Amino acid sequence: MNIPLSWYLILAASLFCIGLYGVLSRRNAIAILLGVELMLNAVNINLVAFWRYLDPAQMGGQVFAIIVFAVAAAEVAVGLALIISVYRSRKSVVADDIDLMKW
Amino acid sequence: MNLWNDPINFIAGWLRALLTGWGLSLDLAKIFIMLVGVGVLIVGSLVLAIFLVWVERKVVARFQDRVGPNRIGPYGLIQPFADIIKLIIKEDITPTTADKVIYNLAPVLALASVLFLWAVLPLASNIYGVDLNVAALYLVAAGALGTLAIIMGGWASNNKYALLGAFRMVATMISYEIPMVVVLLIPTLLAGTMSFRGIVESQAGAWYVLMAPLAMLIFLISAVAELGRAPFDLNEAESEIIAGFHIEYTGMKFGLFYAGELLHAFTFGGFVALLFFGGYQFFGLEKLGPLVAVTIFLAKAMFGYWVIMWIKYTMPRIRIDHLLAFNWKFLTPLALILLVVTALLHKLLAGLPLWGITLIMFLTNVLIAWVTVEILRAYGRKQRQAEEVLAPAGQH
Amino acid sequence: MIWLLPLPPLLAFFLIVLVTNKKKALSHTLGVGAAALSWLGSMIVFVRALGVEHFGEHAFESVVDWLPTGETALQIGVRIDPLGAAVLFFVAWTILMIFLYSVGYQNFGQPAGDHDVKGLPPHGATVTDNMGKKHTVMSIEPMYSRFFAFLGLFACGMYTLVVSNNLLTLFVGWEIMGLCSYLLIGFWYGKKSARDAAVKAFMTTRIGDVFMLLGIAFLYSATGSLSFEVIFAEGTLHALATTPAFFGFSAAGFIGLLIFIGVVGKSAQWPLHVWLPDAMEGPTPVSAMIHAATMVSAGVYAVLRMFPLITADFSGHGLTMTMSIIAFIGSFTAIFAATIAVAQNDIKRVLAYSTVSQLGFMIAALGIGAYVAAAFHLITHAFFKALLFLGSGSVIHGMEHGALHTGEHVDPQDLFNMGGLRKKMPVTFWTFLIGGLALSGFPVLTAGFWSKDEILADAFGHGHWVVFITLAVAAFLTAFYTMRQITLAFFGEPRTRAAAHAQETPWTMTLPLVVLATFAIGYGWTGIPEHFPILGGLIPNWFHEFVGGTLAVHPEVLEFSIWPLLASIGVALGGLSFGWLAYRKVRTPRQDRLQIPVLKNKWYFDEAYDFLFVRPAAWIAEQFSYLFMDRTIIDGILHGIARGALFLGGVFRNYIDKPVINEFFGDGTGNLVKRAGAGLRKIQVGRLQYYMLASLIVLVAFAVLYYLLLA
Amino acid sequence: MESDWLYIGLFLVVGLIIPIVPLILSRLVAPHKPNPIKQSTYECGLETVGESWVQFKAQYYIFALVFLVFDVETVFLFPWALALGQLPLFVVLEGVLFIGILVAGLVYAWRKGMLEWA
Amino acid sequence: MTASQIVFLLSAALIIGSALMVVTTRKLVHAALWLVAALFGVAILYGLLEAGFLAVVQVVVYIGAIAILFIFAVMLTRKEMRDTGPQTRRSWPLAALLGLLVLAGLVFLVLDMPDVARTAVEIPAEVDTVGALGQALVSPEAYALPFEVASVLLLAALIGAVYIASGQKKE
Repeated sequence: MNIPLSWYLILAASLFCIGLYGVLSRRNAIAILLGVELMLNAVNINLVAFWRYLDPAQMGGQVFAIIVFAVAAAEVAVGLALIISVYRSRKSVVADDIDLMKW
Repeated sequence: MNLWNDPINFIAGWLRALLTGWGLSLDLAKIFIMLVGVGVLIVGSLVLAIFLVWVERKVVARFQDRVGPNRIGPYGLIQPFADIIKLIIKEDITPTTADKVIYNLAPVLALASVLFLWAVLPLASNIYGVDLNVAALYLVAAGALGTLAIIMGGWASNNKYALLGAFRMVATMISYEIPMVVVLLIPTLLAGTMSFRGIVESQAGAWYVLMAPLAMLIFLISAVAELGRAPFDLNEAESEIIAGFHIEYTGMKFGLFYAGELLHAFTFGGFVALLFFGGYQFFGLEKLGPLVAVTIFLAKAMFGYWVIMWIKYTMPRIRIDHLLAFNWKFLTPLALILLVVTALLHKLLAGLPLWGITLIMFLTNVLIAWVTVEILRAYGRKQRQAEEVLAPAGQH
Repeated sequence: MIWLLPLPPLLAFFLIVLVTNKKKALSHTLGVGAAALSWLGSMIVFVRALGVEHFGEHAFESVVDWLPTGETALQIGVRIDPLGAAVLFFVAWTILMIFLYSVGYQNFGQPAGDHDVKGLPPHGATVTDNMGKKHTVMSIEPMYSRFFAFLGLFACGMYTLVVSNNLLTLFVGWEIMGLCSYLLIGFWYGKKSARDAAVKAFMTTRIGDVFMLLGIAFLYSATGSLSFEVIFAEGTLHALATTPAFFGFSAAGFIGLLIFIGVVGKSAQWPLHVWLPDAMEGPTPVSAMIHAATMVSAGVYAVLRMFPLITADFSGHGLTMTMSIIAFIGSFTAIFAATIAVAQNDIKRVLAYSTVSQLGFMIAALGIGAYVAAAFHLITHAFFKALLFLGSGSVIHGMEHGALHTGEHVDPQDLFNMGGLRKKMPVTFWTFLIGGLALSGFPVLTAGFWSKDEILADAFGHGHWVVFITLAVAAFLTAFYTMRQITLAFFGEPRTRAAAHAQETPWTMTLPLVVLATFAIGYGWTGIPEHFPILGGLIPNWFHEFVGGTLAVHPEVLEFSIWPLLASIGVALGGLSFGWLAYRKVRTPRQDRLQIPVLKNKWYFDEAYDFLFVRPAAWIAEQFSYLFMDRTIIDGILHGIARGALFLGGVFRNYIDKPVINEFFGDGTGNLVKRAGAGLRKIQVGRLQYYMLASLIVLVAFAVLYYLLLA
Repeated sequence: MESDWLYIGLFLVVGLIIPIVPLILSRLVAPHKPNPIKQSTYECGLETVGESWVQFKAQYYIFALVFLVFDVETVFLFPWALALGQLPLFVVLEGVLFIGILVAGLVYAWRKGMLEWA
Repeated sequence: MTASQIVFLLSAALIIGSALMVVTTRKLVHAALWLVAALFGVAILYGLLEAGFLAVVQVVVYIGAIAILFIFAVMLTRKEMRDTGPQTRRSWPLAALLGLLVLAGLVFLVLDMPDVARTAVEIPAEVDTVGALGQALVSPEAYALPFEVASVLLLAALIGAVYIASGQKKE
């Protein structure tokens, strides 16, 4: 275990920003959700790394990571369901086409 | 420490001495030894897979009142090797429309996902790849990779039948994964550990099949479904979708899928054995030596494999709606009930002698089974009555 | 034990929604059973609380960690102190009564209607009796189970609010009730008026809630805790009272004010009172009663809870700024709503405005520091107002029966369609009369008298003349319109055939009436001042002792004075007799001289709000967001203003909604604004990623700015 | 502990490489004479009509959805099952509540008719 | 350079490379499969961090369930499976710029952190982190409430998603 903590943190930051780029730049709503998954994983890397480096006796980091799993699952389930539902009515999964919420 | 009592460590120690003698650092030597162990285990399991081809063909022949392979070698034992040579020298056809990389990756992943399982199988108390403390979940994770391989293969083939087959297979696999994981929790909580060796060791007093016979049945059923074997082989319902997700695969790539399936079946036989039938233990016989224990384990695994074959060759295929309904409306609730009941009993009965716990748990299982059967019968009766009421009306 | 109080209704909610939705009998059994369980638990807690000496100092409390946040943990817990116990008592009773009453009101046991659809009130069913004759009878509510599910959730919210020991869970309960009130007001979502009323109620209370949340956040940042015990510790209060905040308020006063704004929304005080009368669109008496007798009480309860905070910098002489505001809003609402109630013809609306008015009494009492009086009136009012609402529901139900029976299409809620119901519905009449007298403050006998008298006495005793006189006039008006209502509905001759054929309602409805009537009389006796002539001292002033014990500094017993007593007796009897005399002979609305347009139209408040807030808000939103988003952020960076406008214009031309623009910008504002608005609005595209980009840009910009400023 | 994971890592690598060996072997020995007919999509000799990536029933998605939720649930249950031995009976009830809540979801999907293949 | 550092760098390369492919590749199914690769890399990191349970759970949940769900969703929402047309929005350079800015900011913050180059202490061999995790998750003084709330969250997600995805075709 001679890896500095900063390696993990920077890796997580990079992953987060790649995910962010995906969320902001992709047209397809499903691809946006893929980006969100990357971001959530970046968060999890941080949580677990801090758990390991700061206080392995305290299980908080791992518990939070597991909760993030649950949240990710919920997010994907509902998000994809929404996309499928929108696709049914509008025949499109392009996020920019889903713009009824304007004005 | 001698060759008979602890062969792995013996050989490892010998190798370590040899390698460090050659001037390798201790770490490198360790890694090298591990590589050797991994290689032996994987090659061994692949050889076993080849042998299983023969077993499978022989057994199915007996079920169907035939003789099976009997020409090449004694009892046709050389037959599978001939098969393999045939597969290797066959032309490998890739459809032009296929998604090449994924197409080629799928069969490899399919076989690999099965091989991965062997890393955690304890063949004897000191012959095992690794005693992982999350082995039970590792089993599920490897299954997940298998699912992925199938969907990759089905998708990359760019063929309607392949994709349909893959979808059916995946739907089956993920559905039946739930009751499987739930009943996997039962040995876990009884043993208090996820390590397979720990689970086996904790069955020294009583096999878990006595404490949780229903869990064993559910595990067996969902294992068969995971394998996509009859009666759950909708993925390759020949009359509908020809050969399922591997329709476009020829030659050795098909061979990998095939070997993966057989090895998978056998491996699950092994898991049934180690989760519910005491693994490498057999009334103290395993204490004679690790090799005896390995033999016991393989025999039990072979028995499980034989049961799975028995099911395959005697049952008709069921429809997909029935298949999914059976899982979600029957198997999953039942598994959850079993889990809850077992957890409660496990806690409440703590402190009783082992035979008492076993007896009460067994009787509870019997009771649950009886109630379930009664409910099913009542339900069936109701449906029959409903149909009888409907039937005359329908005729007019 | 206390933890479990909100649980049964919640479970009932889930069970009904998920499982027993189709089975009506099972659903109401579950609902009523859950309410009864909670009731039982509450009574046990209450009785145990009575047995504790100096209960104020030894409140039942239990705390768990809710969310570990690093070193510390956010705690939640339950707490029953004297105030909590007293409120729990009436909450348990009224909620149980509502549940029971709903069984009858939603016509359980009646056939399904002929043309009833979900989302509309039942229209009646045709049945053929064994003689072969056809009758039209009342039909069962199509969404019967759902109604009980909502009630269950509502009860859960109310119990949560009452038992919580901190502002966070209190707020959670508060919001659950907000949601339920939305659901219940809009229960008949097929009616446009119900939909609008639901949205209105939700939005109006939301305005208050935002401020309340701000107050809670402020409090948390100031004290680091939301638990009552921590906040109301002497040191904390002192620190809060001496910290200056904004506009000359102390921190305590400012937080109190913010939370009070939330209460203004929830308890329908002026100027956020507009939603409550509209809320009467819900299934008639039950939701009305929820909104009038239980939920709005939660607002007053919240102020009671926050009382130590609000009065933290109150020295005893001269009200603080926050208290003056509260006192002003309360007394103004009291008289303002009373004037409107005088001119309403809908039986429920009269009650709705009277509720607003009575809540004003309590708020005003709190504003002048009369803690016990406010709590006392809160509880007595809850009992008799619940009684009145259930009574009015019973009247409406009887009228509907008559209307269906005769086939006459009349509004069953209009007072001028009633009359003479005294003989048709005796139980309803007598209980309604008791409730009405209690509301008017009929001397000595009724609970309303004692509590109202205490408020007036407090105002008098502490020399708040303006409040005293305003409230006295309001009390007079209260007695007047109550008597008007009773006279019109129950006395005289029937004005319509429907009224003539009205029928007494089933036992599930009358039993709650009787129970509540008992409390409407009896509860007052728990709080008779010790120095009251003749009666004083016969029954010890239990309420003052008990509830007063909640406060760290026990409020002193007021010196007795004859004048406020005479005043309250005077206004009550005067108003009652005046109402009786004025409406004894009135047959039609024309003869009613108080049908003044300005009162009838509720002082034009709805119209004013529409003009003052709704329209400008829409206008500002457009201007601000378009200008801001377009000019300064997105276009500037993306393509430059010109290119962006061109590109977006090309894509979104189709979405420019001309009629909307015309409507908003009107004829007078001119073409310039119109064109600018049309151009600028294109940026509000409804595209998720644009918004994300924009907010991210702002975030990054602020991060850079923050760093630069810090460095 | 660390060496366990090292072993698993090696196993994964080797397990992925070894199945490739016969493929390479086959590439070396087997004939390779492609032609368009041979390489077309196999549909029992019928001409391929339309896109092969056809639309699928939403039902597949629903099952995957229910599976996802239960899969995550079991992830929570494994630690629970392990901790069972050391903790009081109360914890068992916690797990039972956890399962009960999820079963409510299953019951909902069931009653909604979402578990029907129709 | 030790063995674990090599493993870290390899898996970091796998993660970053696959993640970049996820956000740039044109075929959506490929994007989903690249996501699987990236997430597998994350699982390796968990193994490296001695969070074995999470490593396995990562594979079970992400690869076994979420990736499958993604692939199903892709299959369901494409009539025309060939991914034609541009896959990125026009403003992608801005998005990239912002991503880089945020990255710069985060890296800046990370490097600013005190003692960021610390290395981890050895976990004693007899400590059972999985068991400790289980106890932390269910014991009332730790995370029992989040544990229960998670199930409510999953319930809500299940009901909501089933309701939305079913499209109320029965009525």
